[in-house]
Amino acid sequence: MATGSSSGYTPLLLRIDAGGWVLLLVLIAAGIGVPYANQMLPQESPWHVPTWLVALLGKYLCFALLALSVDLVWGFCGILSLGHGAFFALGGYAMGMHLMRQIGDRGVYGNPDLPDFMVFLNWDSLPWYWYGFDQFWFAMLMVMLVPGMLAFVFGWFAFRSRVTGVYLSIITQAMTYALLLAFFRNDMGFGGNNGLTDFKDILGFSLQADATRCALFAASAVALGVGYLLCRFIVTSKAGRVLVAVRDAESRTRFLGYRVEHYKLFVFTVSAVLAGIAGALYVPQVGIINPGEFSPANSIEIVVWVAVGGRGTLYGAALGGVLVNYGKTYFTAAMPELWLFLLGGLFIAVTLLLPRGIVGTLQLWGGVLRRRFSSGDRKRGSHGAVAPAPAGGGE
Amino acid sequence: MTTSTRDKLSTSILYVNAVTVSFDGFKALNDLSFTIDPGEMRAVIGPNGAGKTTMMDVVTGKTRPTSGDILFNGRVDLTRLDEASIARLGIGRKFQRPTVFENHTVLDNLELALAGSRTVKHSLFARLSGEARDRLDELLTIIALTDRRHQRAGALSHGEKQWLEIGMLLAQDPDLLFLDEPAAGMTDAETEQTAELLKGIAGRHSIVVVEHDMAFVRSLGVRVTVLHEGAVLAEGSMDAVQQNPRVIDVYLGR
Amino acid sequence: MAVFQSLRYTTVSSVVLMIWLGMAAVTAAAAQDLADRVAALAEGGFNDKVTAVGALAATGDDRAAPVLEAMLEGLLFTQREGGSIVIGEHLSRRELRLADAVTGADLGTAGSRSVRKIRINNRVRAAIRSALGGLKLMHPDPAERRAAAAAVLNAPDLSFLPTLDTAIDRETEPDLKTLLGKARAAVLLSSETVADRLEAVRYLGTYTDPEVRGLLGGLLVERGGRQAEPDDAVRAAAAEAIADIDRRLQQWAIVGNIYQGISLGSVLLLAAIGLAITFGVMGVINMAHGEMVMLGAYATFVTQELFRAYWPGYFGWSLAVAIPFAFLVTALVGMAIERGIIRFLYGRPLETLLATWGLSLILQQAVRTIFGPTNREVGTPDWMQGAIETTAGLTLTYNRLYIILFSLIVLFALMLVLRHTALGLQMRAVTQNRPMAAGMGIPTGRVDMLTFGLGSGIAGIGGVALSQIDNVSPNLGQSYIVDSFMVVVFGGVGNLWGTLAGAMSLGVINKLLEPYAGAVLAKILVLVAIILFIQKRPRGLFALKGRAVEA
Amino acid sequence: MKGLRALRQSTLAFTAATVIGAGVPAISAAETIKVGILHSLSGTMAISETTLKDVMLMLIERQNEAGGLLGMPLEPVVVDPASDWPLFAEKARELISQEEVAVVFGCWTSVSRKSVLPVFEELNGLLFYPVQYEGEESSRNVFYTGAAPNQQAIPAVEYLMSEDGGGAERFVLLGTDYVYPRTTNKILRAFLNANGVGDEDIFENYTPFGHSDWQTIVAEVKDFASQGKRTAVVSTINGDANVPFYKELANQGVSADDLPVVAFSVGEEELAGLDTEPLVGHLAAWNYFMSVDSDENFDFIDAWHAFIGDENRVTNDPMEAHYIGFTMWAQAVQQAGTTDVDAVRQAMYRQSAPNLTGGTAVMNTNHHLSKPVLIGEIQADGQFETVWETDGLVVGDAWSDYIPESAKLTADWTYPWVCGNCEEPRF
Repeated sequence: MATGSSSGYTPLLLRIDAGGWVLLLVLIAAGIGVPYANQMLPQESPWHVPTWLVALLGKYLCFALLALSVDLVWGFCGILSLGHGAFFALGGYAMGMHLMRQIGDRGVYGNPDLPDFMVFLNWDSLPWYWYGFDQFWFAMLMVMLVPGMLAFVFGWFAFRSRVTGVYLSIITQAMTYALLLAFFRNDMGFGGNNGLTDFKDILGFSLQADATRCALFAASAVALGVGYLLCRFIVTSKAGRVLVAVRDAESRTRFLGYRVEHYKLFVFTVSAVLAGIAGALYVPQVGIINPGEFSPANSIEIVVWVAVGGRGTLYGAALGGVLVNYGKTYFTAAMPELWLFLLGGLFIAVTLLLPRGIVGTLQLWGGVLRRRFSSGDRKRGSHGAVAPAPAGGGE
Repeated sequence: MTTSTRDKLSTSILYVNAVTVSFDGFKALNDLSFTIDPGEMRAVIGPNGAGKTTMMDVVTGKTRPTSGDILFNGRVDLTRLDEASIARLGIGRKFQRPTVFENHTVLDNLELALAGSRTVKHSLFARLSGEARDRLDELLTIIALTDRRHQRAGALSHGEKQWLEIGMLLAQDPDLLFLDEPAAGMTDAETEQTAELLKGIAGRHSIVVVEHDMAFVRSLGVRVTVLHEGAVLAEGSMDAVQQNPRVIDVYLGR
Repeated sequence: MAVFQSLRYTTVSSVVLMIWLGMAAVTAAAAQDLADRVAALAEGGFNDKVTAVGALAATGDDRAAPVLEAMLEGLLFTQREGGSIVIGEHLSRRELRLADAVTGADLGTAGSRSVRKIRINNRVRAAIRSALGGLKLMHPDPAERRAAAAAVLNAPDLSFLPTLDTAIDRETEPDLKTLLGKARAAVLLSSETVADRLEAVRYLGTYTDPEVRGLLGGLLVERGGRQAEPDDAVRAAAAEAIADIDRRLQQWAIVGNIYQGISLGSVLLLAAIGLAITFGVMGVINMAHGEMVMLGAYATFVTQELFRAYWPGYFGWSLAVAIPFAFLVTALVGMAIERGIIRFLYGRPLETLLATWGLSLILQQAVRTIFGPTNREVGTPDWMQGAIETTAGLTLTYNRLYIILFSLIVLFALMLVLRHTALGLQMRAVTQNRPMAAGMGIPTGRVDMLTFGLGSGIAGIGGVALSQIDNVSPNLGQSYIVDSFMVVVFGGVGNLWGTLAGAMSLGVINKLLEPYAGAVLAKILVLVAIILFIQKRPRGLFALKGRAVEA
Repeated sequence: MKGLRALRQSTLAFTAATVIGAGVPAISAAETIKVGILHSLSGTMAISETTLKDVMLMLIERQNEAGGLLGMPLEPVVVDPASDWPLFAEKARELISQEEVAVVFGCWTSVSRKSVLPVFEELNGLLFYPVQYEGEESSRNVFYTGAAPNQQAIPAVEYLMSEDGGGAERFVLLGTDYVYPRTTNKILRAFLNANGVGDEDIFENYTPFGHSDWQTIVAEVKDFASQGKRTAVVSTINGDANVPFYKELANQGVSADDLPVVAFSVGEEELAGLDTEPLVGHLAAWNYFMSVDSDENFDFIDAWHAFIGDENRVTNDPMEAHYIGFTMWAQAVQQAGTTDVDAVRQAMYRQSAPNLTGGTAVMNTNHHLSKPVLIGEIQADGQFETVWETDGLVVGDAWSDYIPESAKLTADWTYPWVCGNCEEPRF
């Protein structure tokens, strides 16, 4: 058995821990199975997956990817970003702008160039920052570039001046709040409060078609899988261990000669790009992107998903993203007047009782059991180089 | 510049000249000057608040001096560099409280410290060479943690953490080492071992040991610098220093 | 008629005309029955009502004023059966005590659906006020006189001139005299003599308020190719006076902006000051802070409900009672939170964020369940209503003045508590070195609880003040939480002076930018400025320095 | 092996998630007609929307007491979209696909409607939208029971310009920065220009949602109003921001006879949070006021008070819109003999129902109502007093005549048009 990545190069597939394998297998199974069950099985079949469920699951997968991106920075590098919703939303807007341009002259005012809301505001030409979005490749580039650039510039300033801990959290919050206000403005040219909506098709396929939904679902599964592998690659590399070193003892890392800000900047930017991709996949599946996604409350909620799932475990974060959102779906319908009590109670309970999150706690229990049955065997626990974040960690 | 200072400049590994650090008017270092020769081990003592920690902060780039020069190897101006660059030049530092990466294994701790490229790109695709592996084995032997190489550093005892941290410094292969109270919190036996360890590595590296424990300093048997109120009060052998009336005054007079 | 040309407010002009005509016709119409005139109030459209009001006022009858006042208050009714005009007084939502409008005879109680309110609108209301104004310029109560003078200034007409002259002679209060002088000049603007008008323009030109500016501006208006002021010289004088006023207003505008900025700053300060304790001193990232502010506002609501129910006469005191009550309620809630949740999370600041976030959701929903999701009405006591109108067009509203003062009082009281009480001493000891404080026998648990209670209580007091300017709804806290954090972080964590400086500078910067950039852009700019500022000084405006920071 | 342990745990967790996920459908066996209620019960919009949920529950309860529909009881399905716009879309899909509701009553903000619109169109659902809105929309799957701009904004401005309304010559258009105020103001500007008010006499200003510091803007408005011409304010300020706005107005001494403010988003519910004494005389334009003197209204208010158990609760325009919408839908279902969406839609056209303010409202083929328009002044007791009303019914326009791009569009969902935004008939 390979003794972890510390002893030489390990192929990526061997660096995946058990939970990660489960995640990947579930994703492969769902990525193929769900579209199959929706498209091929008759409606009467007990295994038929209705379209609304496909859309819902696709949305969860996007949230899982978003949670993954937050876990990468928070769980492994100790950067608590309260502004990740901004990167998600920017990716979403880039996609939304493409879909908007795809509407062409099918809008209510029939203007081939201008989206309806611009016609409405008496704009006579497309603003420059909308150029190029009619091309799919350009939009996809922007999906990654815009959040990435924002994260890079923001991080470059913040990490260079060594803004850390709570201060960093608060200014990331200020960032997303400022963007929220900016995108609310109709004069910005992003549709104001209504945002972008009423999309027709993507790459020529109708967004209302079941097959398109299945394809988007599969794409989300693939994105989550690839995103997971990328994160796993990073955290199991030596760079990943440097990140954890930064999280646990930043100045020690510095005195060892590592440029902490470069590592932070790298991981923050990668994470922002992942969040942007999640946003881009989210938008065609829910059919709307609006400034509400920038609200600080949303970003805090993402952090909560990660905490619930288990910080510093990657697959745990993905699980948290799915679970909390599933809970939201379920409880907002099952007990619309009480669900906030449940959700709030859940957050408190998790922080008090399961400080390592669901996955972290299960690992802990598993560890206790294992030690009881095979005392003395003190080999390294998980395959990855990284132990879960300390319960009290953060700064 | 006098001949002697030029001389010192070119021969010394560290040249600290007239360094002053003030925080809101309080001078933590006041016109501090001293030099360390290549391969020298030096002990620095002084009462609380004498400026020992600030001195190390200034040299290792954590704090910028208000005025003064610090030259490394006679040519590099350290006052303009940050911690990481200074570390990369070959200056290592051990903190007063042992600081290791508690969630990493002993081996990973050493590997992270091992000399080599520190860039993000390199570390993303880094793989361990056989040479490096041998070096790690060697270091583990030096700090006597070979058996515990796969254990989480957080699970080590206080003394073991001190050693691990020293091991990490050695892994960096620095020219100049700053050790802040390396024997603090150790048993007598451990203290003795530590002294032996340091003596063993001196010569290949220049070492500055900041210590409270007089017995430990004596057991090192090296030149001693006494700091007081941010400046050098006395310098010489332990015996000479202990005879110095001003030193006695500072240590006993209050 | 020349008078007509200079009449600017068509709505009011006809009233005044009626009064004027009415007065002229007093003797002729002496026989006309008061009752008929009262009955006319209920007839026809608003035009007819305006006429009827004028006619009633013109009788000069003592009984006219109460009827007009009732009409103004919406308490004049027609009975569904019989159609007689009555004055009502609400006993409850659905029950009224009625009295005959003309004779004043008590008609007993009746259901609110048995009478029909005599509808009035703004135009009729202005007519009534103006009519009452004419009647009240020499009222013994200065407040009534002020209202009357303001009504005349609002609807100036030549017919008031003799009354005004007498009133000015008799008036003893200097500021009222000024107001009457302005009203007189305003009246003279419609004089038939060019010289009078010219003089009035020059007189008014010495004042600097928007109202005067409006009066003068009216002279320059052109309607359908006809100038409101026919004389070129008067128009030129008016234009010159306006330019002068504008210049002075411009100079004062900056003062106004700064005042508004300080006022906004004081609101931010009140919102943030509790957080400066729970977050700044204790290090708890207290996302439920906003909800503490909200609870304080609801405590105010509850207090006022009690006052409304039991001591309606002392409503003015309700806020004075609400302050300690809100403090108590929120402090208790805060202490319960600290004991129940926060104390398990010390040293894990970022996890307090998650737990308190959950808590804020629960508190919001709890309030929504108990008090309902809609806004609740928190009244403003009379002493907090209105504004000081300086002559420079600067309006200093009382509620904001009081809030500025109040925020400073709270801040300094808190500083005193921290500096000079045993709790304050223990608090600082615990936050600086917990183990040592514990070793010295300080009950750290109790101190933590009390500190969090204090921070929450202060937040609650902030809520009392915010209830005076904002919605009292379950969402109240949410709208202040981000701003509060910005203030504390910008000012420097753990430093109350920093919080003060942070709140005030953010408020003032915001308000100075607002006229140029607009409300949204100003706020965005402020946020960007905070982000950049934190890069420059990562620990805020008033950062703690030295070794303590490293710990 | 270490892998196995972690594997087991994770499988467990994931299976649990999927199993619960698949277990969502919960179909009740009894034969009922399900009515979806899609109003936010939490978040920023709960303040307005919760009441509408309660009204719907009351209307359904009353219908059930009267024997239900088609011999079946109605079953309300309440969900909470939590003022979260994408969640609105998700919940709409859930209501239609999973709960299989016959109709949905819901939404308040334009963005929530825009968010659910594609879902209703895709799944051919039926939505009754009860709030005054910006127009410029006509969906086959939505019936708009609130006011279109021509049923609220234009009559209000006409009134302000009339002698009774004070003869305003200069207008301040204040709004929250979103599509409803932007559109309304665009229409108003065109209307004012056409009626001789130049652009120099119009001041337009937008503020963010929940704006709470109105000092600067109120001062600017006062300044704008002090130029000699009779000035009025037209406010499309949204919900939450109104209370601080009116408080600032009152404190800065802006009285309604100087500078009347007419609002399109302020109803009885909003006034309930305010001391209205200093606001007497400011105006609002709606299709309904609680104070209106009619037997239907008295009955409705009594029923509402009995249902909610609180004599102090008020009624407002969107509640009436739901009342009318629900009555029409019930009649249409009865006529069609089915809850099938296509059949009900056909039966909805020309459907009429009593207004609470007297007279009847009629559903037009553009999916908008013909309703009377009332203008009321705020009274000291927190109610509005009607000071003006249209002579007859005003037909709701989906597409404003004052916006050049939309003036040429027609919405008519019957033969030969069958279109929401066409320039010529399709058939």
